[in-house]
Amino acid sequence: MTTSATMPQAASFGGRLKRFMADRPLIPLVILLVILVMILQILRPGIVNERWIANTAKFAIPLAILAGCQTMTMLTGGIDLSVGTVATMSAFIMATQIVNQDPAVAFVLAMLPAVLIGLVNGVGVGVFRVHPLIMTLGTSLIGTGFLQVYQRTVIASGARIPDFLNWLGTGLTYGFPNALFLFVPVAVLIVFTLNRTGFGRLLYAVGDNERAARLSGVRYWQVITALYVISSLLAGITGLLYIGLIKAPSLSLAEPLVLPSVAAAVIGGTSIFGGRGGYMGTIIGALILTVLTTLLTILHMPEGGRRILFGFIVLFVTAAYLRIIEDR
Amino acid sequence: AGKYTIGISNTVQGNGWREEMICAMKAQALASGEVAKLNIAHRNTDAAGQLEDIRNLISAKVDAIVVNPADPAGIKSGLEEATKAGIVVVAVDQAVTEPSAYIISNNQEQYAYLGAKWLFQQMGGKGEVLYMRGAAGASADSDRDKGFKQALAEFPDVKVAQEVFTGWQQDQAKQQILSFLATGTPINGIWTSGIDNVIVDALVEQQAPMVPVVGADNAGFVGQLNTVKDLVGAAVTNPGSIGGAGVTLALQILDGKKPAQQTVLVEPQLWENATDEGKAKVKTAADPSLSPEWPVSISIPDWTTYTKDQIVACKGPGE
Amino acid sequence: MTRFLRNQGWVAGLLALLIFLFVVTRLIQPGYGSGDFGSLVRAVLPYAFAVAAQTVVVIAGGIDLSVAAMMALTSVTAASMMNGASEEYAFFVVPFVLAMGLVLGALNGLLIVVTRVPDIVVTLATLFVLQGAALLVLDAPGGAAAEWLKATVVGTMPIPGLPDWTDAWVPKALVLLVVCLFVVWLPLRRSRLGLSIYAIGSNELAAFRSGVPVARTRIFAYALSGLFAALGGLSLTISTGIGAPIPGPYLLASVAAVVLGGVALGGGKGGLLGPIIAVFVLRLVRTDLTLLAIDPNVTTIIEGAIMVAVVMFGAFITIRGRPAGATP
Amino acid sequence: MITNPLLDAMGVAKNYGAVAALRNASLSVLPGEVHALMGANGAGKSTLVKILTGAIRSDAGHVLIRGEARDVRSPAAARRAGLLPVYQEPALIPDLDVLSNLRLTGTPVEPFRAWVRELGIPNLDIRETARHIPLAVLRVLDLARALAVEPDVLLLDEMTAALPANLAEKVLEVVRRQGDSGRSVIFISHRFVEISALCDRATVLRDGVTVGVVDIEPGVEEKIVEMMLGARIEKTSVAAARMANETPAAKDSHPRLAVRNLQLGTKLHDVSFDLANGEVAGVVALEGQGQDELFAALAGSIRPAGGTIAVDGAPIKFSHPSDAIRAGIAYVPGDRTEALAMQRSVRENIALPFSAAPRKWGPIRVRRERMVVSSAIARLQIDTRAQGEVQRLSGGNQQKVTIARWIAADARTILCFDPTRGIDVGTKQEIYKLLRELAGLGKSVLFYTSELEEVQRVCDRVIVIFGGRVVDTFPVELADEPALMRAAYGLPRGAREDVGILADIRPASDTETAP
Ligand SMILES: Nc1ncnc2c1ncn2[C@@H]1O[C@H](COP(=O)(O)OP(=O)(O)OP(=O)(O)O)[C@@H](O)[C@H]1O
Ligand SMILES: Nc1ncnc2c1ncn2[C@@H]1O[C@H](COP(=O)(O)OP(=O)(O)OP(=O)(O)O)[C@@H](O)[C@H]1O
Ligand SMILES: [Mg+2]
Ligand SMILES: [Mg+2]
Repeated sequence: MTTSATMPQAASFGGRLKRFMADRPLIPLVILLVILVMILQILRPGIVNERWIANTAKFAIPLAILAGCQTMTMLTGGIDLSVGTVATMSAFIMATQIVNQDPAVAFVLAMLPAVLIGLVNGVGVGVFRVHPLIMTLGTSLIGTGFLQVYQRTVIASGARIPDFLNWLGTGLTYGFPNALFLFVPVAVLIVFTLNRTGFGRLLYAVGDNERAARLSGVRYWQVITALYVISSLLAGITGLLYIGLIKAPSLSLAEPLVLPSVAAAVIGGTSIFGGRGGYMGTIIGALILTVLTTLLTILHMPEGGRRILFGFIVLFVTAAYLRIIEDR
Repeated sequence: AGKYTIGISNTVQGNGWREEMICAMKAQALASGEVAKLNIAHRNTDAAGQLEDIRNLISAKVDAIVVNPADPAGIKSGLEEATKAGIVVVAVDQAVTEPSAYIISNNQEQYAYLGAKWLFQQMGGKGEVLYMRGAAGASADSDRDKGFKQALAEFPDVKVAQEVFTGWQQDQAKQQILSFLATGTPINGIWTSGIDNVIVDALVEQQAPMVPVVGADNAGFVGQLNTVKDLVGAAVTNPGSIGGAGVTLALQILDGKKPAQQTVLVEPQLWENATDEGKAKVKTAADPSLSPEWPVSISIPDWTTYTKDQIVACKGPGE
Repeated sequence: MTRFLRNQGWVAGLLALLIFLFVVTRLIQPGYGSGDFGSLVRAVLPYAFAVAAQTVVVIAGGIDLSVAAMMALTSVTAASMMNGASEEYAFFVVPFVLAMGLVLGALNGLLIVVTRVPDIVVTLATLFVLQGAALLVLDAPGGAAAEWLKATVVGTMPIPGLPDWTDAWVPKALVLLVVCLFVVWLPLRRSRLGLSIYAIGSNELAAFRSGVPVARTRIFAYALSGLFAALGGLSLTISTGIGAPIPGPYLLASVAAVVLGGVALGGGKGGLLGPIIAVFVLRLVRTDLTLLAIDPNVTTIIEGAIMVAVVMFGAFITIRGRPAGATP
Repeated sequence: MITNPLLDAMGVAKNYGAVAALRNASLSVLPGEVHALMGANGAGKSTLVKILTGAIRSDAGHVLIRGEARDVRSPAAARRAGLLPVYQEPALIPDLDVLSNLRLTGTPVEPFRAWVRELGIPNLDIRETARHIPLAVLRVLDLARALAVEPDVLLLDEMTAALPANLAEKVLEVVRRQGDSGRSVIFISHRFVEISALCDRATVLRDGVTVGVVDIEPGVEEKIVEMMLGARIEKTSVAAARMANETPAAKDSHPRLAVRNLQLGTKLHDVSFDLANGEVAGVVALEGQGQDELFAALAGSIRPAGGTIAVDGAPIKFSHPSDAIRAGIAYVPGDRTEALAMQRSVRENIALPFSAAPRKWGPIRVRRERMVVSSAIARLQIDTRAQGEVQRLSGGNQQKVTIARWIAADARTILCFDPTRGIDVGTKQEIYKLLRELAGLGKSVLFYTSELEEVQRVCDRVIVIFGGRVVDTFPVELADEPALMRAAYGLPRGAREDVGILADIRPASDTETAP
């Protein structure tokens, strides 16, 4: 009976390091990000400059906000695939309504479909218990259809990007992208909501064990409806920011961000099964994905090879990260 | 009202060019007065999905089918069945391999060749070019690649600094150009596969040195050619109104006026703003009232008869 | 009887819906006949294989986002191998491509098991990898298919002893579908391996504790999914005569049909028949919309709405039908 | 003659991060013996069973099976080695029917059926989906499935904890016969009655270390408890304590809870009773007599078909648990996995009800919450070493968290459904004491228990339910175990039959005319 258990104190340096990082899951993510940036700098010396950082931030921000929608919905075991359509809708409506309308009216009109889709998603998932994947996919199809019909009514009026959105999307203040004026409050709000408010706590609880939440007096549909409306609102705001950045309203504007937004949340350590995760990780996940896209853009290789590499890197990053944070 | 029912099949939805094409079809059908009803299958799908749509149109017993093929060869069997069922088949925008089909097409290879050649000349026959392609694996993209490579071969001193696929997505293209600009790699020209105005935007925003840019005749880009300071560029026409031409061709055949050839090619034009004469042309072409994604060449002389109001209204017969 | 209804009621309802749709179709287009039915089945073919591929992994408690990319890769592989080759060569190509699907699918499973990254993320990564590989095989649509292969889905199956008008309603494509799917699936479902697939989807821990080799079963489920996807890819090549490296709309369609077919996302429940009928329903709706010459933008709205409505209805009746006291 | 052990485990250790679930456990089981594995909640019993049967890997230690070193890496490998567990949680696949479950594990059907009948379930529908089968029956099926393959060593982890007395009795009988026929059984239970009736020897674990092996003989209980609890031992008669320092609560005009003619499908008929302020009312019933539904209805989880529920004299309709909670009624379910968000912290779990209503969705007042939560934790003496995630607590501590939640929320009426299921003697004492204290503070408790002896220790009054009806109500003074047993079987009070926990029961048909 000489075999004794390995005590925590006796753990090797590697073990201690792992424990240290496991308790602070953001650190390994940040390290991953730094490594990617370093690779980029080695491949293209000089690329990592002030301007590049600002550009990366500009593109990471819309992705990070949409990934925030995914983080919150994923905490409840859901997912919101309609964010792309919602963002596109508000962007498109804003750009076309601003031509003839007061900016405030245009803004309200732009956010209206976001609220509606969020409400329908919430009721479908929360009351009718439709699987979120299907529900949000369905509403996104419906939204796209409406947008196409709408588009035909405004072809003649043209489109314009409001100066304010322009400023927000592409402008810089002391070298910092103006989008940060929107993002920092949003991020702080999301982090605070998740960690320090009753609503945030309910998201985790509902995702972890819905019956337990119910027995504690939580009405599932209330939480879920509020959640999907919030998610849609965030997506709508992202759409406005994004149109300021891209400056070309199209019917598929934000669609390409949907899968990356899910990936960013997952890389950031949020469990798609619910109950586990946080927004800080998601932000870094969005940065990692944005840097990775740049990295692959500047690589001289056939498109096929690039995609293969992208797939493997996403898988590797997620796997490595999970390895580090699990078995705490 | 007219007497024919025309079926339409298209496999890309939500893209300005394709939307214009559909509107041109509707407007032309209305303007011709010969069409009773349009039966439009318009969605995002692949060649197999288009086969499904074509067969559904056959089931619906249309008189003619105007199709923008997802792939030249992939829908051969469906078109063959349509012809067998006595339906007139017209392919627009791209060619198809089915011999019984009539084709009225934009010349994609020529589109790329024309623009690239102009660009390389602007660059003085040497230097580095940023090659921003469309969607990897799309047949229009590979046709354009052929034209681009052909021009490249004529200018041995022009090198491709970077080749990227924009996927014909504005946001992707913008992120790519910004990343590229951040590397500080010097370039002397940019060729785009029609995702053009975001590129000019990026150059302006980043205060990067202006280089010649080739794009398509999208309203946004044509406007930029007129207004953006120091921008030298060329818009190569790639009219979405080819759809209207397809309807005209189909009606001609239904009326018994078969064209001499199976294939009609609409040759692209190049509008540049490097010369005074070119500037004037670009100025007249510009149309700020159109959505920036729509090509400004909203009609094709001899082929379309609708008015601008009609295509913008985007209403077919019976709507 | 009540148990039958509980287990098979959804499928029966779908079948009734399908029959209803056929009647509607005949009303819209009185000439709708066996030839048109043949067209329908040919349109169903790739979707059916895609949905079968998705169903297997969903039952096993996973999800496969790489289905469409796998179809694209196998399709371009088959098309490029058969390009310029002899007719007989196709006898080698078909098993080769199927084996390829099987192996790549198993690889998906292996990655999930080894990296312990959630299915949705692994298959998202392999989606990019397979897409990239497809682009490396063919950078633009092309290739060819053997004539005899194309003939396997054209025309009808003469059945000895049946009058011709019945034969006319048995398209070869249907026979191919039934043979490929149910010959694999039916015996499997009753076998221990098949039960294991249900078991790991239903409750992985309980399955593990019941002695089910969880990892091996999961790999097998993904391998089977790969096989079905390869069949889907082949069916694409066969029906179009080419291979296209850009994946078609099969991913979202497969997920939607799985849910419509009564297979719970989350695993453990349902079968293959429901999703296949759901595919027929969805395709027939498409046909009807085309026959009715509905505005194409509105069709998007209708398709989305049908999806949401049917699933909501399903959710509604399950909420209603839940026996009192089942969830204290 | 010295028999070699069938199963011999030595120096087994298992760490979960900083928590050492097992440090140095050993266990040696002889052929033909029923061997008890005992220990307080969190001592590591379940962990050891999981390691022996390959469900988890140990960090250290060896296992000999029939004298050979075997590395059992999976439950499947354990099966092949002749080791078959019935874990604390049911292992049937919820979405498969019973038959498929059998096929999945390669269990022969006929012997299984025979065992199921033997274990007291005469008419099992083998095509029923496991999800639709009640928990207690599932546990029995799990056991029958294990028995059907005739394992050399059967490992039963709190097999009887969730069972009503009638089924538990059958299980004990069968287990004992296993021992007789030369096979070994490792038996985990917190019930001394069972241990002494059944087992030959006992291995006692404390904090992950084997502290001793004893032969079961009369009077050994004291010793085992001492070993189990170490210094923690404390044995006061709660009942006595109750009598001493409690003044009965003043009689209000209205009872706290008045239930009248409650009706629920085929499960409840005309159930009426009162629950007074400061009272602990015990509910006694065999498995499946409607007590689950009664509690669920009072908790607002299911809507009754008829009848009224009045709180403090005001009739109230519940459509959701939150309605009941607003009326001050809290429900502690027997199955703790139903009540806890397993990946969340102890604190969040306890504070969960505070955030439930939309008007409480705003910022959390952290300091106030921490105070309330820590006082609840202290009150229940929850072991908070692994408080970051509730799933890492042992079963007993998890159960305490579910109760602590309502102490923190200051609920006036607590519905406790078998709260001591699978809890060690020390913790049980604490819970009894707690319930009495609550009553002393004027709160009302409705207490269902599957262990009849608890009734006398905790309750003021007993409500007996049989076949969905309240068949009797009597004061605790009359509630000795035989009386309760009789009542639970629906026999009228004063009948003569000797119905003890281990005695043969009469066929149910005899009792049907009774109420
Ligand atoms: N997955 C896990 N992660 C972390 N800690 C764990 C885990 N499983 C068990 N533990 C810890 O290991 C210890 C032993 O737990 P175990 O479940 O074996 O106790 P037990 O003796 O079966 O208790 P009970 O009688 O309450 O069921 C406990 O302190 C528990 O908190
Ligand atoms: N956020 C919280 N943190 C800590 N304890 C809380 C919290 N909310 C409520 N409590 C505790 O729970 C108990 C009930 O509080 P609660 O606010 O729910 O009562 P209430 O009857 O609804 O009163 P009110 O109408 O003032 O909200 C109080 O004793 C309080 O100490
Ligand atoms: Mg235990
Ligand atoms: Mg209050």
